[in-house]
Amino acid sequence: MLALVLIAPAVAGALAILLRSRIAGRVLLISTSVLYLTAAAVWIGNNSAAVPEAVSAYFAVDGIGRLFFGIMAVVFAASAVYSLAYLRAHPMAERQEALYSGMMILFADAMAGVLTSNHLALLWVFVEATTLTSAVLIYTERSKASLEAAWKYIFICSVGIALAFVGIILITIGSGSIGTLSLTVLYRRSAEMNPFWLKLAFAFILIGFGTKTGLAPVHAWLPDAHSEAPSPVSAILSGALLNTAFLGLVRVNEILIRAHLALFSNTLLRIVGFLSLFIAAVYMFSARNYKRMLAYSSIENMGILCIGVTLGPAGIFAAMIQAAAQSFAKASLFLTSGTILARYGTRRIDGVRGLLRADAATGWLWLVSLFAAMGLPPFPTFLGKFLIVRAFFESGVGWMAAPFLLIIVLVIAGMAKVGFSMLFGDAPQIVHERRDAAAYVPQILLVLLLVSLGVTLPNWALAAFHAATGFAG
Amino acid sequence: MATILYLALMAVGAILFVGIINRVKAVWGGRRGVPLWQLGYDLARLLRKGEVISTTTSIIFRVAPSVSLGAIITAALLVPLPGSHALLAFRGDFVLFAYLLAFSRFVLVAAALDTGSSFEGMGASREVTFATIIEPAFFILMGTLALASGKTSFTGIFNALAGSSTYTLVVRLLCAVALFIMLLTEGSRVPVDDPNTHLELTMIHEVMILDTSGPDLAFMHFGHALKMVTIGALGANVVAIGVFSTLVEPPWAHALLGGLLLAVVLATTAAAVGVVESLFARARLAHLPQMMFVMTALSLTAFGIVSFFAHGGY
Amino acid sequence: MADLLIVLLGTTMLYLFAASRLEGYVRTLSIQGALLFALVVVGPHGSGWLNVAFLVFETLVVKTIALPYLILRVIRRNEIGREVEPNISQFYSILIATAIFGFGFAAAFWAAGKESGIQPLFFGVSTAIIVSSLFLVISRKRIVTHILSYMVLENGIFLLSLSVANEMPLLVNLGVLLDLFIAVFLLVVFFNKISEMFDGDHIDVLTELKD
Amino acid sequence: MSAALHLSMPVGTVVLRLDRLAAFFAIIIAAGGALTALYSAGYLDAYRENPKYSTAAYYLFLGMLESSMLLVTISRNMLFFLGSWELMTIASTCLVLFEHDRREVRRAGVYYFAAMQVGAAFLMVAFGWAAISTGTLDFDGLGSLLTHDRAAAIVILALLFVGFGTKAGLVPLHTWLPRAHPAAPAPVSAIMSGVMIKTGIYGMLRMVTEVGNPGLAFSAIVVVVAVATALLGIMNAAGQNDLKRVLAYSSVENSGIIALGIGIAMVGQATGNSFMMAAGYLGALLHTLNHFTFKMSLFFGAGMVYSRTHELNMERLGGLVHRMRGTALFFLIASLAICGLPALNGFTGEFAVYLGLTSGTGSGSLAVSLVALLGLAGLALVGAAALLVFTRLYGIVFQGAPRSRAAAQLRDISRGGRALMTAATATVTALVIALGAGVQLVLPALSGVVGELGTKGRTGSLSAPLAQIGSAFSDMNDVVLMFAGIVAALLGVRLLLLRGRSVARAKTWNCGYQGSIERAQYTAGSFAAPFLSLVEPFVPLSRRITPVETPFPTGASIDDQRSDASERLVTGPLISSVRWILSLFRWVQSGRTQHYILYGMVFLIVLVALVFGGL
Repeated sequence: MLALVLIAPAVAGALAILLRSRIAGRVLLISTSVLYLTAAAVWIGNNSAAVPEAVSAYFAVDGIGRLFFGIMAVVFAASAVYSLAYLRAHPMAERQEALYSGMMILFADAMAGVLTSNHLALLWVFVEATTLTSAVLIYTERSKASLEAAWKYIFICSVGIALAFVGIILITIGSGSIGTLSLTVLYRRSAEMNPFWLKLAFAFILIGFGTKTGLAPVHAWLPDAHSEAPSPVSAILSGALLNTAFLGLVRVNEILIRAHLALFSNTLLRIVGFLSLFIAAVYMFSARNYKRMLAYSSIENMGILCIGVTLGPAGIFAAMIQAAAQSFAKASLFLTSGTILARYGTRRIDGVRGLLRADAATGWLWLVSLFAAMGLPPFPTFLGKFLIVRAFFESGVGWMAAPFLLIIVLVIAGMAKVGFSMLFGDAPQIVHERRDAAAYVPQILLVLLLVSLGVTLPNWALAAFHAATGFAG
Repeated sequence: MATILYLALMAVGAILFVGIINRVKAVWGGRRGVPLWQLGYDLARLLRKGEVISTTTSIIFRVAPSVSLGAIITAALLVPLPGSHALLAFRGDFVLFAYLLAFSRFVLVAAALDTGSSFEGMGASREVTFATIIEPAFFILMGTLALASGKTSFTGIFNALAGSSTYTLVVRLLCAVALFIMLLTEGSRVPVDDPNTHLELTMIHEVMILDTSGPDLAFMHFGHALKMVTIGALGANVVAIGVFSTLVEPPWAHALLGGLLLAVVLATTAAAVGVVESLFARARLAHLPQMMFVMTALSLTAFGIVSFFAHGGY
Repeated sequence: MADLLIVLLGTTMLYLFAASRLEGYVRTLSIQGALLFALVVVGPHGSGWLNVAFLVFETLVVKTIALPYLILRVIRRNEIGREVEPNISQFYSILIATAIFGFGFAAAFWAAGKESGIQPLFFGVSTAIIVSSLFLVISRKRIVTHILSYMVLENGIFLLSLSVANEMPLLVNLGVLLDLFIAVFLLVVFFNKISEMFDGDHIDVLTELKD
Repeated sequence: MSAALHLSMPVGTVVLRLDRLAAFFAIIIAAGGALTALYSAGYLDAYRENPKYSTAAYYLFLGMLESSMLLVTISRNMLFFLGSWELMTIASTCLVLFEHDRREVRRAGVYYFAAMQVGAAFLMVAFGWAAISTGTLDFDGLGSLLTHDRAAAIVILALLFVGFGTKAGLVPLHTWLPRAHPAAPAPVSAIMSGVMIKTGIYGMLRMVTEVGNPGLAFSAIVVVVAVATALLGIMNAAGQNDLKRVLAYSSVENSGIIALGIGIAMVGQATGNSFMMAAGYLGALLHTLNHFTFKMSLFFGAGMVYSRTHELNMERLGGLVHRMRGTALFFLIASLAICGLPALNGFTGEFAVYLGLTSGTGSGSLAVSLVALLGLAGLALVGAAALLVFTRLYGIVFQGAPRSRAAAQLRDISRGGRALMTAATATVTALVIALGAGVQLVLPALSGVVGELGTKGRTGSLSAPLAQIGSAFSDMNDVVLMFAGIVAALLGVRLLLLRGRSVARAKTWNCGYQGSIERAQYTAGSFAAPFLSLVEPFVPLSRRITPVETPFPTGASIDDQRSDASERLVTGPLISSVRWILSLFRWVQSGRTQHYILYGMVFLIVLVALVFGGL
């Protein structure tokens, strides 16, 4: 199964690029997403098998891998379907489109690699691969702005990832006699490692993977990339890529926790977490571009996750729920923003008015997804928020709940200000009037998924979250 | 027995009260002045007349005087004859008393605003404004007495305080003065208002009833007078505390004594009002609030004294 | 012997800050590649000739020849000026770079005193190279110099990885190399695009996206 | 009267229980919902054709609001409660935004939403904390809080009171009301003011009964805040010229009165004065019920006025009593009631509160009597000021002569719509009268609720004090009936006297002035001026004058605005300072790659330094 998941898409991606045919590209894209969905279903389905499925020393799917793979699969499928609408709305040369489809597939494959690799350096390799593939996607629209975004993205992230590699080398130094970077081994024997090198390594890795995760102060590439990329790509960036990079962070953090360095790693993670929240709050009010606004909300969410994982098992559990819910909500928002962009032809917030009248379905999707992203019921984000607040008190740092919620309230207020101003008011004359089912169905399904998760957290989901919480056994 | 006597006294007293005030003023001014019963004659004349009603007004204007008078009468019924039980006494009846007066104020103001005349609007505005100063003071007063007596109804308070310790003498004095200020304000007498300069120049009460005529005007006038004597009767009760420590036998004598005391107190109060009106001119509007805050101050002082003693002087 | 090579590497860094011409940068880059190759040759080999062969290939072919040639072609093709155009003058750059080196060594020896199992020279020089390459990015205006700085950074990391006694598995090494190569390749491609689309190749042209 | 329902939820079992307290509020919510739906059916007639507005969405969110409020009252699981609470916010926000094409409506909607989120944040912290220190999400756990960790329990309770106070509109977190109410459609204002803010009251009652009494100091603070709320609310109400803003501020005032009832009940509980406790709770409940009736009636009336004149500025209304007889009558009755005048239901609640206060002054320690005296004087002042506010409101809007064309010539609305609105208003106004005259009938049920509060509050039975209060109420009722009788008699006398006499009609006597009086009438501003000048510091005046300069002056004008002191001194500066702090960091996203790398480099150095520093 795992081999199939990793190899087939690679082939498919290469094919799509080489064949240079619209149809082939789209078919391969959709079939890949189907493959991923089935894989995710199978893995999450028999989550009871606590022992991770391993094909070699290098690859394994543990609980958290399964969960994040599931998230990635869903987001990717939604974006793949939406891509059909996007490609119809933005006709481009055949080989360009083939490149788009192929890169999408390879991008997803790279993420799958990150999520399933059981070897730290290998994980690094795949993270860098995600950067390279997605950089091409960001430049899809061939505009000056997209070029600038792509450049900043690839340059900043490459530098960051390079620093992460330094961190990995330092871990090798610190691991001494262990002599391997296989994660399962590191988890098991983390006690033997040299704490000094481990801490130094974590500092580097935090910056490296933190750059990809979009954590302040190394978040700077994120708004540019998210706003200039094609909306389906933005959706994947925000809904899947950030989590994927975050997973790397979590894995290394797990090593430190097991090496009794939790105090150190938690302090660092909380610092960057609150910094990210703060930066999000700063720009939530001053953003003039709604895709950038969503990007800042992603930064905020990553901050929440960082803080969550420092709060013990309860916090990690909450963070897992938060990760899944926020990813779906953010994906739905970014896809919807694509429709808005197609309708109004502008990314400026003050250029969009009366969305509810111009395109009711999009308007309602926008509103509902906003509520989901704000962490209101009946969406699981609300559950996650509350559980994190509770975890603050459980791990004895209740006072932190005050700044945490203060900033979150600010962010919510900012989102509401922007979101409402776009929804209401008098609609101008809209140029594009073509309606396309593929531009609505994915978000609707995402919202339905969110509601079903939020109202009655089904057992399989609960099991998945629990498995993810205790992924290292 | 007591109640009937009380009602009779109030009805007559209302008319004589104004009469005495005017007589005192006249004598002070070296005139003979109108007969004591003048208000009675006026009311009788008014009740025989028809009415002229403004076209701007609505039904409210016509109903208001009766409602206002009714409220004041009901309020008067809650005040006991000194030394006896009121017709109806219950926990917190003074709250109802205050709110009945407020009711009459509401309808008076509504009637005034009904005419759309700027003069009456002005009067109404001042009426409600001054009430915001007087009412809290009154409640502080009653709270003080409640604290001193441990009771929360007029009758209960006045009877419980009867013959209690000496410090109540000071308290009673303060309360009496406070009530006197309340009377001047509620009755819109000098220095708050000048009832003599009828029509436009009066600022509060008289200007509010510019458009009222006939029986309605009679109701208004009588209600106004009755309000004054009611407050006077409260004063009488406050003064009477301690006089009636023991029940005088037979009961009718007891009631008679109370009535006598009420009459005396009312007469002296009226005389006092007359003296004040002859000595002072109407104060400037801007200065009125200070004067009324004096009542608040007195009540608070009383409260201070009482709580000092009531809580064992710490 | 190895120590001498490492010190040489360090001096190349200083030269990098002193140099005022792009060709100088490229030359320094390939020199560093050569030095790394030499290090691989003289340095301690763990198990597996295959690994050594791979490292030789990486340093000699990729780092010394292929990548510098690629950059050189880009510079020629876009016939951009030869000046480096620092926004911090060479003089101060060198001062700061020296400071960075000083701190790198200090840290390395401090760590060596505290923790066993590292060669301070390896560690100090490589960290110094890494940090100073970041500083190079900050202190130079032209986009092409950013690419160069990135490759210098990679060199520094490579040096550090050599200091690790037990090597990475071949698979991983392959992946790393592949990533590095594609990254540079993409950077170059985007750089070409930029010099087509924008006027001038200063990083200042890429400041449209902000809040 | 208590039914429980166990649901299985991601958060464990959720118990839904309908005890007396819950039932009391559930009845208000249900009745309010029904009335609002009825009224809306008429009110929305005017909007139905307009494609801008979606009445379907309106009813969807109205239903959502209703159901969420009901869930709030019955849920006993913290998370579930919070969820319902937030749903309530979502629904009401969307309702406020109904007329979304108006800019001020959008602003108000966002402000309201943000304010509610602030309140919810307080609740979330409190519940999160409580859940940990009691080990359960169920309200039943709260009982152990005080014994388990007193300090924490008090802080948690304070947080809860702040959170619920935001919804109830307690100072200084009341600022959303005067924004949201004018923006929302009349029926929405009605249900928000009449019903929704009561959920905040419910929260306080529920928490103080579940957690238990936090002691005298806490209770005294509650009283002080309540008095401040009532006073500030009524003073601002006197300062406003927008009909619905006046009503909004009067809602703040009434929330203050209800909170005062709760506060003195807590004081009584803390000092073992069971009479004070019973009277306080009874007053709070009664006033909750009564305010629901007359405030809905008032907002319904305001909606009528708006739909007929499209004008909410009092200075441009007037004389409606002749053109809108029904509305005028209902509005008058509701105004009398909201002033707490006897014979109408407004008095009953305040009477109970007064009973508690007087028993407080008359007994207990000095502190208690001081607190009680504060409440006594404050409540009296509030009552007098309320009389000013509502004589002003009624006199300017309905009486006198019309001050503008809009008030002179009413727009006609669909007959059916008017009928529906009138029906709703009449029903709720009838309740005002019924609850006033027949307070005896509802008293037993309410005493039951109070008794439950007493037993839950672990203070034993309150039946004895409740009996005393009951007797006081029955006597009071007799006097009120006597009052009605006397008035009737006097009216009869008047009619008899006037029979066959001439009742002439003439212009209002304006001291000889014969011109038309429309523009010469006393204005709302001048009516309130003397009072407002007394309380100037609490409702500071900001005046804009364009003076007369040229010999031929054009457009000289004066514009007075009264602002809310608490907003000027507390909430306003708070908000602006936060925005200022945030704005200090706008430079981060400079767009320059080199800066971004610099951030990373500095951060790296810092972290490495930390490691070497031995963190």
